[in-house]
Amino acid sequence: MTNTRNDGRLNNQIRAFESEQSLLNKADGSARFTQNKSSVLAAVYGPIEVKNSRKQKILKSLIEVSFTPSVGNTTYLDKEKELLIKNALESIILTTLHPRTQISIIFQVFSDDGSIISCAINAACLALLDAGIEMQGLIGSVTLCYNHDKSIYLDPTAQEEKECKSLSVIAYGSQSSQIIMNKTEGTLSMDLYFKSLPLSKEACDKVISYIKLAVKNRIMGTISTNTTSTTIES
Amino acid sequence: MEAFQKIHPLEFYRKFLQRSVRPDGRSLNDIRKTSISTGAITTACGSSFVKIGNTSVICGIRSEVGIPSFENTDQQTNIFVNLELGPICSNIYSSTKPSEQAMSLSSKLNSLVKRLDIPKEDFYFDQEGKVLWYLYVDIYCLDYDGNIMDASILALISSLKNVKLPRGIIENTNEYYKDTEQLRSLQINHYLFPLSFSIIEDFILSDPSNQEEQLSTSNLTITLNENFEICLLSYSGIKPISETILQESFEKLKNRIEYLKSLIDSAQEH
Amino acid sequence: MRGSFRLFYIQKKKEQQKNEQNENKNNNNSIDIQRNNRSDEQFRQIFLKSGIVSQASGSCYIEIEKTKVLCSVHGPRASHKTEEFVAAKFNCELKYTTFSSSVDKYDYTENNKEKDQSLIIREALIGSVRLEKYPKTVIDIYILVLNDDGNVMVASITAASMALADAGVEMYDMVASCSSVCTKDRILLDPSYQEESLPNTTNILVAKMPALNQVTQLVQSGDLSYNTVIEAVDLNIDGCDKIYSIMKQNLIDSLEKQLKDKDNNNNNNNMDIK
Amino acid sequence: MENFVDQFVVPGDVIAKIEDLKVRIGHGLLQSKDQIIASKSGILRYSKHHKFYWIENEQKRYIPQVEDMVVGVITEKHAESFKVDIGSSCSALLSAYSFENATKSNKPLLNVGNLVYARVSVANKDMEPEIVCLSVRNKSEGFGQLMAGYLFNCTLGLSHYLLSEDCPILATLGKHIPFEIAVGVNGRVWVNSKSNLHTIIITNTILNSQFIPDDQIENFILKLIESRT
Amino acid sequence: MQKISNTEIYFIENGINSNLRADGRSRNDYRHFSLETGEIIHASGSARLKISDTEVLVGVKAEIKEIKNAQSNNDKQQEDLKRFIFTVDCCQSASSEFTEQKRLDQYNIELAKQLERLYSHPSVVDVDKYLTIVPGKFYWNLCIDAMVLDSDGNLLDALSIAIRAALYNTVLPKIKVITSEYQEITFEVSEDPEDVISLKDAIENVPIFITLNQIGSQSSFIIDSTLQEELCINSKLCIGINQKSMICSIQKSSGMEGLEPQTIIQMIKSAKQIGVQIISTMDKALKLNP
Repeated sequence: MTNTRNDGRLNNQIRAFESEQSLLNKADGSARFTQNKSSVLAAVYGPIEVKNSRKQKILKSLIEVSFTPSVGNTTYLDKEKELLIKNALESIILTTLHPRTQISIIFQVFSDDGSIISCAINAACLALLDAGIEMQGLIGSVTLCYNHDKSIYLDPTAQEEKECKSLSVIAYGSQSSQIIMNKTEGTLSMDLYFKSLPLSKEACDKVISYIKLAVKNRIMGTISTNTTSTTIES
Repeated sequence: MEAFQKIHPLEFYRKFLQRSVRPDGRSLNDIRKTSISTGAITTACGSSFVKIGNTSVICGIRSEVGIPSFENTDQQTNIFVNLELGPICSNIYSSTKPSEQAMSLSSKLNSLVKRLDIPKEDFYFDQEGKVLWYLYVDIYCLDYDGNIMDASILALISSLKNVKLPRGIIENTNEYYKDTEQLRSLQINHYLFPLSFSIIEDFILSDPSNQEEQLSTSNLTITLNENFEICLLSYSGIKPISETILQESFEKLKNRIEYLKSLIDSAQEH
Repeated sequence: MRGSFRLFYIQKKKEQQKNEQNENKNNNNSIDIQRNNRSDEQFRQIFLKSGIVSQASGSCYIEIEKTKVLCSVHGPRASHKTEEFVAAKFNCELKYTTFSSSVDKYDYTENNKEKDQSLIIREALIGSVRLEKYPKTVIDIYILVLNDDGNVMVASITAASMALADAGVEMYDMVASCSSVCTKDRILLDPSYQEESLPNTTNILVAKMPALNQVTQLVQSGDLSYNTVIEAVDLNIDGCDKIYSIMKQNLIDSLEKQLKDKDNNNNNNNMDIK
Repeated sequence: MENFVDQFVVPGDVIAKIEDLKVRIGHGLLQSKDQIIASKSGILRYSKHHKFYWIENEQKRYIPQVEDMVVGVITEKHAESFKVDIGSSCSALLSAYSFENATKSNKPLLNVGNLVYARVSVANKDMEPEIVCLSVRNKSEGFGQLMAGYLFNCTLGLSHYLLSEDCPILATLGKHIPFEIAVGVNGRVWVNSKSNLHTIIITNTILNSQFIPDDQIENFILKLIESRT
Repeated sequence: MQKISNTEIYFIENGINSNLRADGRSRNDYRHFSLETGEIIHASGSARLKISDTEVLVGVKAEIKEIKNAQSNNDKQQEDLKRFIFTVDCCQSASSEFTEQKRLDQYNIELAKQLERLYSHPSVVDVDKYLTIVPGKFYWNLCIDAMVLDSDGNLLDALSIAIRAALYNTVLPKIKVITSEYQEITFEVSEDPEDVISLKDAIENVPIFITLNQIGSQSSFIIDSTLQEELCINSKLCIGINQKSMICSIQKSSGMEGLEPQTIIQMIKSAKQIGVQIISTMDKALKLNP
């Protein structure tokens, strides 16, 4: 592929991952997930007592997500992100194991340079592993953007997100090849959408295998984990 | 039977769904009776009323005149959509603060408005565009019986098609007059056709009712335009979804597009 | 061509402005207002429909020509707070939609008017409900004004009372109400938005339980002599009786329809906004 | 199953198929139909003595399990019971009669803020956990109030390690400094010694033991003692 | 929330039925009240009123309000016509009823709205004569802030009387309007403390509230209720009266029961008499002690 992007990446190239776990002392689990200039910190508290007793669920634990952007106050756009992330995480956490409890996941964006929801979901996955919350499997997320010339960019930057024709955030689990969460907006032909699904699946698998490696390195004692940017063959 | 429904709603539904029928008599793919009317609100510059089964929403558009700021002009929007899920439509909502659901839906609607490709010139108050119209679209849910997303998208598109803006005249650079005798409408280049599904265990239910939404493990909303292009696809839930189900859902919506188009168009004629 | 039109247009506007200023100055000139095919004491067409919100205990939609109001009642339902109640708590909340009036700028912060009107409606209704029958519960009334073309308070009180009846809450009587605008020499019943916003007028609202012959709410704002007040109140009380008969008839009709529907085992409610 | 022992696993990994396997599974392992699946990340451990599999990780939040020994702080005092914070999602119940020789007229003198060393007697996801200050033989045997001393938190993994049969740290420490210790598997460790200095040395040794190879621990302790005297 | 026992209610009701109240007054007797004006030196006008234990303090602040040209002149902005802005603040210490913040806020709004309704008619104060700076452009807005320091019933009446006195006390500086060559308008405020417009004569038409409380039998109602009496009210009618015995506002408030139309007419009648009486006494007193 010759069509290179502004930052020199190939269309199907993901920015390099970088992560750090247990960086917060008070939280039960925490992780920071960075992809070049996009960086999110996730902190997990739980299972703890439900703070708002009206929201308590009798058969499940309650998952609370709060998302703070890097600048400014939270808006209704962040609320939508919260809901998306919450739904995605709820599907991998084994909520029935601790009924009448709450699991709080708090996100703080350090810097936003596109693909921020994916970044947050990946950070949350690491933080949940760090906190030892029981899970069905791992989750990985990736953002795709579809351009006017029908090319697809993986893991777009903020600039690319702004210029593209449509944007899709997608999350897969490690257990099945089915979609856990997807939000696509913008105009996009159905053919192209279905064509891009295997690509995103492969990218999510890369993310998941990175997460596995990062946790393994931490527990087995190797200190830092970095990857170089990965190319997904479509 | 009523007691059974209250105590074991999921078991109750399962008994029905296994026979491919829903408690209200619909089959899994049936969509409730949908109706659209426009222009009911005389104080708004555009309005619509949409009813899907018991779910009903009313949408009104208020126009304000404003001077655009010249910083990052390509980012600006002239239409602001807000969805209100107040206590009037269901007892699960309170009046004190907007629910998360309403906020999330509002943000989806706001992104959908951009898909309509309304030309910038249509918002010019005068000829040059020094002063612009700003449209505030407020959608109020009057009765919440599930599938609020479809109802609000249909209300949004049909009320925007119903908008009548007066001709504006500027005098002495800062005095604005409206000539209410010369009205024009917006040029809307696309349609929006929504369809939502709820997934209860392995059954996929089109146009879910309130109770079906509450029992569901996952929810899927798709919106296409008249060229069968995806404008919005949102899937979230506890269970993952396979590609084939997605494809089937698209087919279901494709079959409905003609009908929805005629509904939206005929609502404008009255 | 366009230029000449513009000039003409501006001239027209200026004339209008001048006229309006004159009007403001000569406060004491009687204001002549034409009502479309309607005498001073004539009501506009009222359309009532109860039981249209499927998720509420009771609901009612009312149209007084262009004025459109929806009301739903939740309850009597359990209270979230564990307060000690001898009788049910009675809440009332009125809200205007942002597009309900044709005023240019909508002020999101200004909700004092809504709160004040909610209170007036609450006071008008509270006497009619047998609250002592429902201890430790809450009855919530939510009113949404969709389109304001005058007489919103009457529409709201009527809708709320009908919705309470629809919810099957025990009541002493239904509350009927009537409002009017008094200009210098005329009393206009069932005023439109235009009539309500005339300068130098007085608004009177009366709410009444006709079966008990008790006035539950009386609000007047503006300046009137004793005799005019008495006259206006009397007129409004008569107006209440008229509204009451409409409400009663509608309630009976809807009950009959419900019974019929029950026999046919299908309860399709149709909300039609024309 | 054996191939996975001492290996790193992540949630969703299938550890084994249950066919004729007879094992006990603990923390972080789940049975789903005929499979055993990991639900946490960490290292799979196996105790031959108990025929018991579990996943060891660096978790901080404690989830109560029956027979666990925990250190708790009393948060509420009622007529016949205490509420004790043991670090789990909800506080545990400690009956005033679950002490050795306690009767209606002879209740233990405990106040809010006191520390107790106790054993979990009821742990069920749908119920409030209950703890007792009695051993299985209904004797005190070390359980009860912890007076004086110092309490510090560590990860659950470390506290499990301290309690395991082959943990050299405590023995090595004991060679140089006489001290009392109560290790709760809820990540709380209570130590007491004659002087504050010793207590601090013990605490630091334990907390740092994760990062020091076993054979260097003795040197580390000696260094600490020397530098302070 | 204050409570009252059934026997107390019975005692008060019986007393009122036989035209005798707990403090020895008859139904239509007002308590003595004292009025002081000009207490707040920084305000344009102020007054303090004490009726028994009810004590209210009112300050008036004048502001210049510019009316921007409405973008469309077919509907006049309602807000632009308002010359009086009321805020009422009941001190939490004034009564045990005021301790709950949410209820207190609602009560404050209720009182302020009732006062606003009382002043809603444009003929209350001659705007053109007293409050206009540039017709159609600049007006004086009067912000009227009322504080309830202590409460022993009859709050609304007390507030309306105090506001009337505060307006009597209000002085506005004289303003010279300078129009520059670009049609821009600037003001020159006169520095001379003597060179002011007093609203003394403007309050001629300013109304006060008379609250009639119906207690016991349908036809027995009292004025100037004490806190204890207010706890056994069946219904309450607040009537605004001015010197010309015009009725400026009516509102039925707090009270579970309705009123018969006859009773209402009687109530309005007696409110008219009492109101005119109080206003004339008040005016006399104000004129004596400027």
